[in-house]
Amino acid sequence: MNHANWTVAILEGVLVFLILYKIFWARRGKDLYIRKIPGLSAIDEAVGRAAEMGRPMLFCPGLSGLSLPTLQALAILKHIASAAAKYRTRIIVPTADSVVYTIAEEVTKDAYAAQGVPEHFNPEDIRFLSDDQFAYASGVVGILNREKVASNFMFGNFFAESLILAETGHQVGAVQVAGTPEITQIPFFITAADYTIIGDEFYAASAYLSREPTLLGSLAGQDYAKAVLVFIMLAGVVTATLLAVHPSLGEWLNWLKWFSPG
Amino acid sequence: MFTGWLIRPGAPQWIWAVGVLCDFLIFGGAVFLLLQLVPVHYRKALVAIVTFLAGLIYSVEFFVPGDPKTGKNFLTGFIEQVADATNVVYAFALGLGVYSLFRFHGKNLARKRQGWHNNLAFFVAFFVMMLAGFWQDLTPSSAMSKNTFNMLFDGTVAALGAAMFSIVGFFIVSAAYRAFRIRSAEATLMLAAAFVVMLGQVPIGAYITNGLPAAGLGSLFRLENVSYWILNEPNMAAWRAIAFGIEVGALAMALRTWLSLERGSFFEREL
Amino acid sequence: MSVFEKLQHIDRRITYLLLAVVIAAPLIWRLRLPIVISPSVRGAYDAVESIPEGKIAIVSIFWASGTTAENQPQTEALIRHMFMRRKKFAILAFDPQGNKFSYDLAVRIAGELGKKYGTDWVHWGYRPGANFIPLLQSFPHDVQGAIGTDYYGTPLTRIPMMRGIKKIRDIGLIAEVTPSRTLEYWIAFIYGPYRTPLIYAPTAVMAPEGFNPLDAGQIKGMLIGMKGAAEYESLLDRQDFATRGAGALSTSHMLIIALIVVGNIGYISSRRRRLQS
Amino acid sequence: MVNELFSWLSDSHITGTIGIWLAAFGTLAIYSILYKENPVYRLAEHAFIGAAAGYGVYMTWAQILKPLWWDKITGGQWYWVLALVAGGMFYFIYSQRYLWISRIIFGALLGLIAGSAFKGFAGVNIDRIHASFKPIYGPGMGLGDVLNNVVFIVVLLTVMAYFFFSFEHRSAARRVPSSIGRWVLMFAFGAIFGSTVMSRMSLLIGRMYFLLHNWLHIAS
Repeated sequence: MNHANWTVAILEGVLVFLILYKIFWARRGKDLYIRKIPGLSAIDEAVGRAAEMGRPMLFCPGLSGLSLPTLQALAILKHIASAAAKYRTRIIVPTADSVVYTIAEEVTKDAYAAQGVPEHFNPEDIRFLSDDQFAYASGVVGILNREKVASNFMFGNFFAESLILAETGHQVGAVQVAGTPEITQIPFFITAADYTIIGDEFYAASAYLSREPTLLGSLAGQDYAKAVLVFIMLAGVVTATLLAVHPSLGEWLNWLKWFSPG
Repeated sequence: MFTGWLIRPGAPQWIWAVGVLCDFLIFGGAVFLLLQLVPVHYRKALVAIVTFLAGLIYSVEFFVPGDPKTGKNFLTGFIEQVADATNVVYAFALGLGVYSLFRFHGKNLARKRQGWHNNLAFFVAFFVMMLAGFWQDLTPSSAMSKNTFNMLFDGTVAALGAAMFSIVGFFIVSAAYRAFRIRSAEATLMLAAAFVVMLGQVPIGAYITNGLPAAGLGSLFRLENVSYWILNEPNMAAWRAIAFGIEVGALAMALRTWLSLERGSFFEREL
Repeated sequence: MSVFEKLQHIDRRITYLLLAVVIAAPLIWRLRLPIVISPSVRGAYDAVESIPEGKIAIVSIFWASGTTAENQPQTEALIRHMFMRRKKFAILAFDPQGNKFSYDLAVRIAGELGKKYGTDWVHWGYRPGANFIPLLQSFPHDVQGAIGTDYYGTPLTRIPMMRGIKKIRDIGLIAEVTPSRTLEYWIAFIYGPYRTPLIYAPTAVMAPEGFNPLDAGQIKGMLIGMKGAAEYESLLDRQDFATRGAGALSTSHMLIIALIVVGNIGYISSRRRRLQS
Repeated sequence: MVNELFSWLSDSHITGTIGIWLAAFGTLAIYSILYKENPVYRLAEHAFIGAAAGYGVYMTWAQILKPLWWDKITGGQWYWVLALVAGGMFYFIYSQRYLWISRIIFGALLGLIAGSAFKGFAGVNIDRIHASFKPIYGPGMGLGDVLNNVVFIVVLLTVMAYFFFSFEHRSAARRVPSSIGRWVLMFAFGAIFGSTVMSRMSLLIGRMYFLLHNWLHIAS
């Protein structure tokens, strides 16, 4: 699809409207409910554990360059780096992309400054390792082992290296929390990490952690957007069934073809 | 300036290099000075405007209908240029990554910290591989440079990458052994699906149920068919449902980024 | 620690060692492990058998060093079969590494079977992936014009076996060996308009892409990863790398399953004991 | 003299053999991590990262900067110099005072990513929505088709129900679908795990074959 047709324009228009409407609604100070996401609640526990043990934490923002999942990973990093600064715990951030590396450094430096301990920030802990997938994995494996990492966070786009990182983290005894929008990698995180954030819980994470009205509102808007998709598909199933039984209704119920490709 | 008027195509590469450098200093200096004119409290707004305008390029191109014949609209040609430019600008950031690597390994090496020979190995590998790359690029007809490059690439980057990748095979075994226990209903379901699909994919699995007929009702229970059904029906539906949620989440994220509603998520410090 | 507890906590290094052994054993020694031919591999075999006289096959290569373990034996089995049945074929690579690998492979097998370049087979060389779709649209009308030259840069017009191969109707079969999502284009641009038989040789992860087209008859057969190559080898009555590799696939999967079973026996038994006490 | 010293580099047989030995030792060094972290692994890791970075610099030049930038400037399109100016903005992150300049280029990149999301969303989802319009009954549909379509819709709806965050799952009508959704999810993840094993094992087998065959010549 090179350009939007009417179906796309209207559908995306509705979704965008719902999300923005809920954002501005929440910004006016409305109270919003968000269900418990166990994996995300475990983050604070993992930070506390590292602080108690006096050992560093590791945060992998995924393998991609600058992209939407990476941005979300960096938003989560901000929260974890603040906690690290609060407890004076070291946080190591190995990155696989130069631009992501610079933003990660910014985010972490900011978090330390915001907690009033800029002097605890060590720029050497935010590293660019490699943009080669497995060179990156080999480097993270080395760091996990040598630095005796107590807590390991993996958020962002992960591919075949997911199990290498998570299994090594398990072997060195780190508490691990992971989340990725890459569906194929979720099972590997489930088997090897202690807590795994599934599917779009990943995009709910920053709202859940920060309780920022904008993000909570957006999350509520996303729920409405998904409800719209569910409604369209249910209506589609009913229509398709009616058409299968009574093909003569085709003249009246021809809206299914609005969604047909091409 | 230099590259536009003074230097003609066909001039030696080093003259071009000097020209590009001079132009960079001239234009870069001009942009830098212009930016100094922006009052401090407008900086945030400027960044937000740049973000919004950049976002308009792709979205307007998508929503404006294309010419029925060519399928292109007034922006389609431009976004191809934008894509190239983004790649180029992004590539310049590699210097920051290399700087990070040099800073880390250089410090360890200079202070002779424990294990400094590893940091030395980093530098040796870096320069040898890079130079071999440029050497074979500059001498396309030389068997010597090509062999050297292939030897180094196959012997290091390719081989170590393949070795690291294949470690996943080992880790699958230890992860499966440890995690697939019938502790709860959820874990048991996961185990059951993995078990059937794994068996259905290897020759020995097909052998187990080879006694069942190849067609008809009985064939449905052949392991390879059960495994195929799991992957194609319930798994595909679950996959699609997860993906819808992720896609909506990404759309919302894009929206917040585009309209600079997300600012506070990355950067705290005031500009 | 009781026996059952020990079964739950086998040291990971022991499991790694076991894995290395069960993989190496079938590679070093001939183990006769059963291989069942799946209908999709049989379909591919039959499609090669029935390439009409006077038409050639195209073997399209998309793979590179990363997936040699799966795609190379598939390629080898297919071209060996074509050589054995005197079916002429052309290799076309869309990956620079695959270009060299497929060429070396074909030269080796041609040497074994005494086949001659230019009369029994030809390698059309490498075309960048970006040219893939434009090429699919242009070569059906004019094979020699669209392809131009072969691996050595010789014009196709000067290659004996290419005489008379002008349009898509002179192509009797297309085999796509790939680790990527490329099949849909062959179906859209070649099978759809011209009904040229296709066979698909993907890596195991990509195999689900092929089930729907197989069901719909858009592809004649499919070789799934190393396992598919092994089944093909056994149809050719050979035991090359894939047969050994498939043996190793079976043994490694059996090891995983055995470990899961052992772990669960330990888990259930020790839980029962705890409940009793 | 120097030429003679390095003349062996023109023999692809020799360089090929050295490449195989390098690769074999590298592979063993990487595998040594399976036992435990050790100096040999550490050396291989550092060399790997170094070589990958060196290769990355060369590839960035050869595949991006040269064709998309340098060749354009030397071909007369002088305005491509501005790309270097834009790229230079990244480097202000190291300055306290001018840090904000780097935010401009970050902002531009974020905007481009955000703007392309609309196209991405439509490209992926419209077809999938259409493909989900499956009839659950009709003449000509076998029992198998009906069952498959019912399974499809139940799975799709329950899994989506699990991912609603802002509705309280207090009533049974809300809770039951979402917990079924969670079970279905786990089942699906098991299937994904199982289906990935074969390709990962194939890779490992390929690597073992390399060691046994190409290097040690044990496996024929």
